Amino acid sequence: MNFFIVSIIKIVIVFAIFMTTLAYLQWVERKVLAHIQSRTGPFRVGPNGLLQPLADVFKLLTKEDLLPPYVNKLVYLLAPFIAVCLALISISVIPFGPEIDVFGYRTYMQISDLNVGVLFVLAIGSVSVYGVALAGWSSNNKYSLLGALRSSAQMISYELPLTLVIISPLLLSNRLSFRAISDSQAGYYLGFIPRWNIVQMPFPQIFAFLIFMVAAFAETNRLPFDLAEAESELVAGFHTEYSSMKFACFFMSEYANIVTITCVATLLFLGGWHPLFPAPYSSWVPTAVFILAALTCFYHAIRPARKRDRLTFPVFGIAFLVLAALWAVPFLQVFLVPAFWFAAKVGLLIFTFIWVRGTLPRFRYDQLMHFAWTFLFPCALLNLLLTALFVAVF
Amino acid sequence: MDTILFIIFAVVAIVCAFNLVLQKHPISSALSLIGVMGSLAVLYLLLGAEFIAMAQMIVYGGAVMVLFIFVIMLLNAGTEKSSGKSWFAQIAGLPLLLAFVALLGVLIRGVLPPMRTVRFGSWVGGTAQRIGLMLFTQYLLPFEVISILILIAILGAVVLARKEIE
Amino acid sequence: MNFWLIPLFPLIGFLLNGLFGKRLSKSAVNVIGIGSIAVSFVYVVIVLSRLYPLDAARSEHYFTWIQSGFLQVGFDLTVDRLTAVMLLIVTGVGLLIHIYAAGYMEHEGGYYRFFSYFNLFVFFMLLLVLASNLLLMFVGWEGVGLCSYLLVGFYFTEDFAGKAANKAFIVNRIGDFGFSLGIFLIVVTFKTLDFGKIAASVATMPVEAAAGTLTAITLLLFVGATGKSAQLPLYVWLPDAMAAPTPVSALIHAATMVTAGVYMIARVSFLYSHAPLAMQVVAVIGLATAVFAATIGITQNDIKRVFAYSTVSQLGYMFLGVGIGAYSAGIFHLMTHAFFKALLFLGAGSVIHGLGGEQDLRHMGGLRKAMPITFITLGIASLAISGFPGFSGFYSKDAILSAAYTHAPWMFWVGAFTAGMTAFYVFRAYFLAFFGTYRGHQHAHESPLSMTLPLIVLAILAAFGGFLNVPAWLSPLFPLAEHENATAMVISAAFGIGGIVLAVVLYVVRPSLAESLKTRAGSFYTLVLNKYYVDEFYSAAVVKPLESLSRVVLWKGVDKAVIDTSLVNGSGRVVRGWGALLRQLQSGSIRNYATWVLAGSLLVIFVLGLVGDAR
Amino acid sequence: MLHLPPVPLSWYLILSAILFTLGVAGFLYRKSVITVFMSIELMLNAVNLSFVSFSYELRRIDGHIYSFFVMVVAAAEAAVGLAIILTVFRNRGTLQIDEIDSMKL
Repeated sequence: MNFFIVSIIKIVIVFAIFMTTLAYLQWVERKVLAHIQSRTGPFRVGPNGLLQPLADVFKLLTKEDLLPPYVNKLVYLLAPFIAVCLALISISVIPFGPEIDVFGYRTYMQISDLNVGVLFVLAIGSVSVYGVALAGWSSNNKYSLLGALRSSAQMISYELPLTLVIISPLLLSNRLSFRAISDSQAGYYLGFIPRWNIVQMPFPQIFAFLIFMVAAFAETNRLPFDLAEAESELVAGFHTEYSSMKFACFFMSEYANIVTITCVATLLFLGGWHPLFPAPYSSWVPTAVFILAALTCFYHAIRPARKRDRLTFPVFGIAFLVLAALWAVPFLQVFLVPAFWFAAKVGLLIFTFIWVRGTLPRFRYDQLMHFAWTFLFPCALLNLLLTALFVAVF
Repeated sequence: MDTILFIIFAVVAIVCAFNLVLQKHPISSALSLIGVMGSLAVLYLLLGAEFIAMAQMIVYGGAVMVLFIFVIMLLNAGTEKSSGKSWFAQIAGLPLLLAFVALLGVLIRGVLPPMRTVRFGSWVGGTAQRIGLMLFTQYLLPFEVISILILIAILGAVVLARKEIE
Repeated sequence: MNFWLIPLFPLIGFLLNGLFGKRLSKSAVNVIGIGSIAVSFVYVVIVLSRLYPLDAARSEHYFTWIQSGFLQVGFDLTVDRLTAVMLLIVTGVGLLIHIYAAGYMEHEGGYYRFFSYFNLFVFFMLLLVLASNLLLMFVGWEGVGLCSYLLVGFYFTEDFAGKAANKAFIVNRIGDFGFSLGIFLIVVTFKTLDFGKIAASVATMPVEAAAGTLTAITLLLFVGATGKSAQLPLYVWLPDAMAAPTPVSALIHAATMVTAGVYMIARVSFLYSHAPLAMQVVAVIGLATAVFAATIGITQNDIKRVFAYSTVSQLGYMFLGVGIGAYSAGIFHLMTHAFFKALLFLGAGSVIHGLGGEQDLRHMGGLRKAMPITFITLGIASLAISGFPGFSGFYSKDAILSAAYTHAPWMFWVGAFTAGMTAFYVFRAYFLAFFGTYRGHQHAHESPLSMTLPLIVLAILAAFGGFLNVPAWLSPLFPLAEHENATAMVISAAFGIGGIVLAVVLYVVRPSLAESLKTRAGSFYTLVLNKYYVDEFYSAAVVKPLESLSRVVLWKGVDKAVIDTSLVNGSGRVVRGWGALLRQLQSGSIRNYATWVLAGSLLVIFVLGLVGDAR
Repeated sequence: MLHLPPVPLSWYLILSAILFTLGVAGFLYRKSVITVFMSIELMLNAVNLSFVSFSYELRRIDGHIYSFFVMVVAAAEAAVGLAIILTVFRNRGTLQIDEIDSMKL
């Protein structure tokens, strides 16, 4: 029975963190985009707009839930449900840290360690087309249908290079479980170069990583590959007819997919939760980072730009100090440090997602498909062949 | 636990399969079929076939059925219309089907020797590793042949679906 | 020693020219066509010099071709002294004629086609010669027949060429029918087709008991030989085969292929030696052919036809030789004949080439100044065929006639008389062409070097080839009978010289005398001029009845009434009736089909699962 | 938690038989070409289930290999089959299986 209780506790923790992350991801994206465009972004609700996600949730919940009369009702209602479920389910096989000891009970920092975790994520990813496709079809709207067709074709097309490129790191670590893959990347060359798959001998997967990231943009329907919701052509694509909570489901599933795919990228290529440099020093990096953040806050509190800063920044500074203290506690370090490194890598990749959105224009549809089939796919194949060759020879 | 899971997913599979037959719209049928496939994947997991379960999701769920839905969307296939043709199938079909399922039931219960009971985890044979080994040693020739078959199918599909260039 | 390389080179030449010749330049085709034969010739010389004394036959087994019950036929090649002579003739004379052909065919269409066929012919001829069992020999035998057909019909746009090709092929079928029957009889009798094994079992056979079978076998094989070697009664195709380009006539229809029959009889001499009756038949047919063809040759006006009948006549001589047991003399004559007859044809070809295609002797004359080399070499060839003392033909012909004198004096006298006729008609043609005044309208010129060079080489061979003592070389195979006969030698030489003198008198000194003789002979002359109406007789006796039989009985009776009406249409009606019934099932409704499939599988599962042994 | 007796393998086979029969039923009673095609996929799935079941019974992996091959063939078949359906629809303008009953138009 312990197994069930522990599993439920883990599910609750992961779900809570995951959902919060998703909510704040939107805030982060808006902020980052704003700063890229020399704006301030959300500012009104809460200090620096920190309560904006909450406000958004209220707005979406209280909006009128429209059910257009001409839609296929069952499928129309089912589609956002499918989308969000499939988007959330993959996180269950993602490990966030090593095996830990909580009150004498040994468990993994992961909801479920599946033997075939990679295949599971791929399976869920390939099924998640349905959410978009069915939404577009059931809306009975030509823009929706076109958007759905585009996005499903795009997702199917990019799934191929994605899958092919995933095989290469699998060849290096010989396992299908994310935990085992991550563990195979532990250790350092010459004592300081991490043995991540991205630089793993005999064949560094740097190209695989780049191809993976490009395909990931397409898989998650993000700019520059967000043809399915190209406002100028298709209104809002497959979710034109959706409003309020159903719309929020699609919104959430998009961010969940981003998080999942960056987690997968981190685990497959960037060594999972293994730190950038060896243990005694890397364990203190989070503390140092948080202290630095706290010092920055105090600095701004001393020289406030606005009146209210004199109040808010010291609060943030103290919060950061508390975090730094938490990460300095030895018995908490065991699971907090890996989690920090994992979160740091994932955060970096997510930032890349937003950064790309802020800088690159949108592709044309035929260019997109052409790119997938005539460039990305052969590259992935070539990378796979070379990796196989190197693994076989050395 | 095994029993509960089996019953749940067997019922889901059968209901979805019935739905597939009874629904009038292709999309509903396709969704039902996806339901059948998903529950079958769970049953495969119960039988220790984890690789096949995942392959089921990826190949059937992710590729084949998406293709179906795609085609349904592309052709904008509407609900079926009943036609007066094929009266033989209409009349003789049901008794034949009943006889068929009854015969299979009798065969399975009566003729086959008693079989194991299913316990999740009592045999985990279908790991990716073992299947890969088998595929590339004992079943190498069929594997290569089937690769060529896939290639031919791709070419055939391209040739068939290509729009005629005037 | 890798004998298989010998025929391989011409085969490669054939394949290269046949497959890519259209895209190759003429010189490339030449290099391939002539080069392959040259390499083959050089290789033959190397092989033979390595094996030099060659006292015993050397066989090589490559693979088993046919394995069927007791019968085992291997792809085996054998080289012995007889083969050696034939190999040198085929590749040597073949090489010269290939070189000649490069000049002769220069302005013809289908250049590559000609050379690829020519190479293919050499390949099959070498296979025929090298084969160490009858079936492989038969392959070569049929192959050379095929090439002969292709080359006779080389100018396939011309009606007469196509007809001549068909005639050659069909007449040869009759002979080959006999030949294959002979092979079957050998299989039944000896359970093998290998020459060595047949010879061994013949030696141990009781002579009296086997005489009938052996006579039947040898006569059937001889039927094949009469077809291929143009003997009575199947000689009719050879004169028509002159429709082929002249090099073809020289190589195939004079020097090599038509002598295959003689070679075959010499090869299976161990069978003939035990069948005296068959040998008598061979000798008589050979002699009769020699006389018969010689008389026709006197009256012909087409230069190639004269030489064609001369070929038939000389082949008759060879059969006379092998028929009376003088195998080595027959082969000797085969060799010298290859030299001088090839030379005669090539010379004729040179004349025709020089006159732009003119073949009629009546439109020639006085060419000796325009074509000196052709004039001299053709003169040597004529002397050689006439048996003029010192030239090659004298020795070989004398060997046959001496043996004939010992065998039966009347054969000698007939043969000697024929030798006189031969000398007469050959020189008639020679004088008509080169002496007197020119009666045609063409501007005569000498041929290019590529044509005259083979003429010169062949002239040397024709003049001195008689000094190669072939009978002595072949003595391990065919024991040398001591029948050198001075009297016979003198008499035959006298006949030959007499013929030449007569020709000089009639065509050089007093040409008017020939015309008056022609009119005086009257109806007999007409008879001979029309080749004794043999073709017409065959047409009336064989072709027409066969045609009407086919038309009335086979076509209208069997084909239309029995096969068409009752069998074909009847079965069609039955099928249509059933089809009308069963068509009801074939409604095109897939769901109905599926129901049937379901019913069928239900039945199968029921039978196998509950009733059968599947449990 | 309630403790039910474990399931014998024959239940899986019976489930497979039922699914197969339903697939056949879909083939016989559905009128759209696409649905008929889906019924075929259902039959293939049912057969796969029995392959995997037998594999479990015999403790051999061969059944998994077979079902893997079945999947691959099914994928190939879906690609070609749907392309054919597209072509049929382009040429005849209908997806009703009863109206596609002649070889020639």
